[in-house]
Amino acid sequence: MAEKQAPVAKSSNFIKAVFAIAWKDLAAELRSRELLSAMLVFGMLVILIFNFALKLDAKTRITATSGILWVTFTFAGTLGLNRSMAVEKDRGCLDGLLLAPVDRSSIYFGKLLSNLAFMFIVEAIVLPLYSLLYNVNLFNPGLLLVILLGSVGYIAIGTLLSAMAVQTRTRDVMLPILLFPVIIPVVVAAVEASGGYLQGMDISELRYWINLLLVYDVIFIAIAFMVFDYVVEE
Amino acid sequence: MNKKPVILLVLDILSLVFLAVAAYLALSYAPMEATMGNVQKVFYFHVANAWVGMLGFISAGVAGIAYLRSGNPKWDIVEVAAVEISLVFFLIAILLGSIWARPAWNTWWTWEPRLTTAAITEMIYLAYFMLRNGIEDPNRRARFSAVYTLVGAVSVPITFMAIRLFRTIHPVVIGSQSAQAQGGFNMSPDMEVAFFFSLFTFTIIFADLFWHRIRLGNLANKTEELKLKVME
Amino acid sequence: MSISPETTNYMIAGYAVFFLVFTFYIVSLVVRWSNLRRDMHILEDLEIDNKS
Amino acid sequence: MIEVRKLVKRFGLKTVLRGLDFQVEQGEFVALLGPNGAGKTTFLRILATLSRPSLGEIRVAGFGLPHQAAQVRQKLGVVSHMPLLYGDLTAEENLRFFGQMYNVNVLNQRIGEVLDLVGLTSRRRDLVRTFSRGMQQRLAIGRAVLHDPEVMLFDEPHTGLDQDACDMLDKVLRDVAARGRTVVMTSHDLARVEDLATRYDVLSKGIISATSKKSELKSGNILTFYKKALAGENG
Repeated sequence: MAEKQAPVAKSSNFIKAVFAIAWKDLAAELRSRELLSAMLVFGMLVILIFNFALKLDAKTRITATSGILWVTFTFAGTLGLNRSMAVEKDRGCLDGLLLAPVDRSSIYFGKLLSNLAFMFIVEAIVLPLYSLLYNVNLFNPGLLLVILLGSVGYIAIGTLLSAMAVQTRTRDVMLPILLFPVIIPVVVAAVEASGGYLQGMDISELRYWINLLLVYDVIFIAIAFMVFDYVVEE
Repeated sequence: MNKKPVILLVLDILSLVFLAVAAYLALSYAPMEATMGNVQKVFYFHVANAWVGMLGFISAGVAGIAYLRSGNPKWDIVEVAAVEISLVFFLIAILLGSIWARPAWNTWWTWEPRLTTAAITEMIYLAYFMLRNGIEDPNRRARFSAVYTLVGAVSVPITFMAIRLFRTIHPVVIGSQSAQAQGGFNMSPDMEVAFFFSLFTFTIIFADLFWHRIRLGNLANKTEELKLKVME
Repeated sequence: MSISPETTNYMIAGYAVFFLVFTFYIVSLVVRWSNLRRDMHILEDLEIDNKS
Repeated sequence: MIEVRKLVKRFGLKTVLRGLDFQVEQGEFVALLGPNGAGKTTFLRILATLSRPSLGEIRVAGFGLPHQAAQVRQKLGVVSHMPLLYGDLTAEENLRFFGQMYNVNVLNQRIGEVLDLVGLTSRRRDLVRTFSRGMQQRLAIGRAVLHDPEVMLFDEPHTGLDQDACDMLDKVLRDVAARGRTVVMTSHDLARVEDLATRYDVLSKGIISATSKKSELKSGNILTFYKKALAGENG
C-alpha cells in the first residue's frame, strides 16, 4: 500500500517479484505438467469433435478454421486459468503471496505472465498439429499477431476473473460463466481477423479488428491492474 | 425507513397513470404503420424498455465504481437494485424485439447489434447473480460484484462495437424487408408523441422501481442485522 | 405494398408479454417486501422477549 | 512490539471482534486461547495484514495498520495450519521463491541456515508434495523465518500433526523463540502451549477476556485459568 521506499528500489523489487512468481509457476509446471497436459489433451479433443461435428471437408475448412482454433483456445484456456489459480488457493499459497512485502499488482502480472506462457505453449503445439491434420498452412505472420493479441486480452481478463472464481463456493464452474460473456469482443475480433489472414485478405481490411483487439488488451490490463487489490484483499 | 416517503407515493401514482396514458397513445392514438401493420406499435414499449435497461446498466456501473472507491455497503445495495431492474427490462425489450421481428422479418431472432448486445448483457447479469450466490462473506460478495459490474460495464460497449462491425462485414439478409432491419421507418408527428411519451413514462417508472428496490435492499439488511442481534 | 399486413395478433402478444413480465416483477417486489416485514415483526417480538 | 487498541472487525453485519485491546512486548511468547469461532484466526489474519480492521488502531513492529502494511509485512513471519508452500517445487525452490519475494540478501547461504534450523537439509531437493504433514509444517516455519522477521504469528500450527511431528515442531518453535523474537500463537491444545508460551491470553466474545503470565500461574493450572476465564465472561 503506502510504501515509502525509494522509487528505484521499489520498481526493481516489483519486476523481481513479477518474474519470481512467473518463474515459480513455470518451474512447477515443467515438473508436474498437469496443467499443460490437461489443456493440450482437451484442445485436441475439441478439434477431434469439431472434425466430426462439422464434417470438415476441404471447402468448410477454409471458413471454419479460425472459428475452431479460437473455440479450442478459449476452452483450453479456461481449463488452464482455473488450474493455475486453484494451485494458489489449495495450499493457502495465495495467502503466502499476500504476506510478502510486494505490491499486489505484481501478483497479477506474475500470474498473467505464466498464464500467457501456458497459453502460448498450447497454441504452439495445437497450430502445427492442426496444420498437419487438415493440410492448412497456418504459418502466417498476420495470424500469429492476431493470436498474440487475442491471447493477451483473453488472459488479462481471465487471470483477474479466475482469481475471483477460485474464491467462490462454485469455483469449478464459475470461471467460464464469468469469463465468456465479457470476452465476446476478443472472440469476434480474433476469429474475424484470423479468418481474414487465412483467406489472404488485405491488411487494411483487417485493421479494424486488430485495433479492436489492441484497445481491448490495453483497457482490460489497465482495469485488472486497478481492481486486483479488491479481488485478493480482505 | 419503514414509512413510505410522500414523493415515492407520488411517483407510484404518476407511474401508473402515465403507463396507462402511454399504452393508450401507443395502441390507439398513434396511427398504424403501413408496411408492418399493427405490430409496429410494439416498437414504442420495446425502445422504452431497452432505455430503462440502459439506465439500469449505467447506474450499476456507477454504483460499482462508487462502492470500490468508498467501501460503503449502501452502494452494494444500489448496485444490486440497478442490475436487477436492468435484467428485467432488458428481458422485456428482448422479448418484444423478438415478437416484432417475427412478422416483420419472418424470424424470432435477428442478430441485430443492439438486440444481441442486450442479450449478452443479460448473460453478464445472470453470471453476476451466480457470482453473488457463490460467496458467503458479505464484504467479499460486495467487492467481487462491484469488480464484475465494472468489467461488464466496460466490456459491453466494446462488444456492441465488435458486433456492429461484424454485421457491416456480414450483412444478414432476412426476408425481403432487410432494408428496414434496423427498424427504419419514418415517424409521423403522432408517432413521435407516443414514442417520446413512452420514453418519459418509463424513465419515471425506472426511478420509481429503482427507489423501491433500494428500499427493499435496505429492509433486507435491517432484517439481517436484527436477526444477528436476536440470535446472540 | 399498398395493403398493410395483418399483424394485430403480434401487437397484442407484445403488450401482453410486457404487462405479464412487468406485473410479475412488481408482484415479486411486493412479496419480498411483505416477507421481510413479517420476519422483521417476528424478530422485533423475539427481541422484546429476550429483554424481559 | 504489537499494540492493538479498540479493534473491531465486522463481516458484513456480523461483528467478530468488538473493541479488542492487546499488547505484546518484545520477546514475549503469547498463546492466544479461546473456543472455536471466537475470532482467533480473524484476529491473527488482521495482525498478518491479510484482513483489514473495520475500526481501531494497530501497530506492529512500529508501523501502523492497514496504512503501512508493506513495512509490517517485511517484519512479519506467519505460519498457519495451511503450509503456504508449492507442492510441485522442492524445499529449496520454495525457499528461494519466497526469499526473492522478501528480497533476502545472500539468499543461498540463508536457505542453508534455515534448512538446518528446521532439520530438512537432507530433503532439500525433494518435492514438498512428497513431504509428510509434519515436514511441510517445519518447512512452513522455515519459510516464515527466512527474512528474519521480528514478529512471528502462528495459527494453530499443530493441527493435523501426530505426536512425533508435534514434538519436532515444538523444538523448532522453541529455537525460533529463543532468538528473541516476539511470538503470538493461537491454539486450543492447552497442555502443549502451557510449556511453550510465556503468557496466556484468552479471546472470547470478541475481546481478550483474561490474561496471565506463566510466572503467575502454578504449573498445571492452565486449565483452571482457562475455564475461569470463559466462565467469568459468561457470568
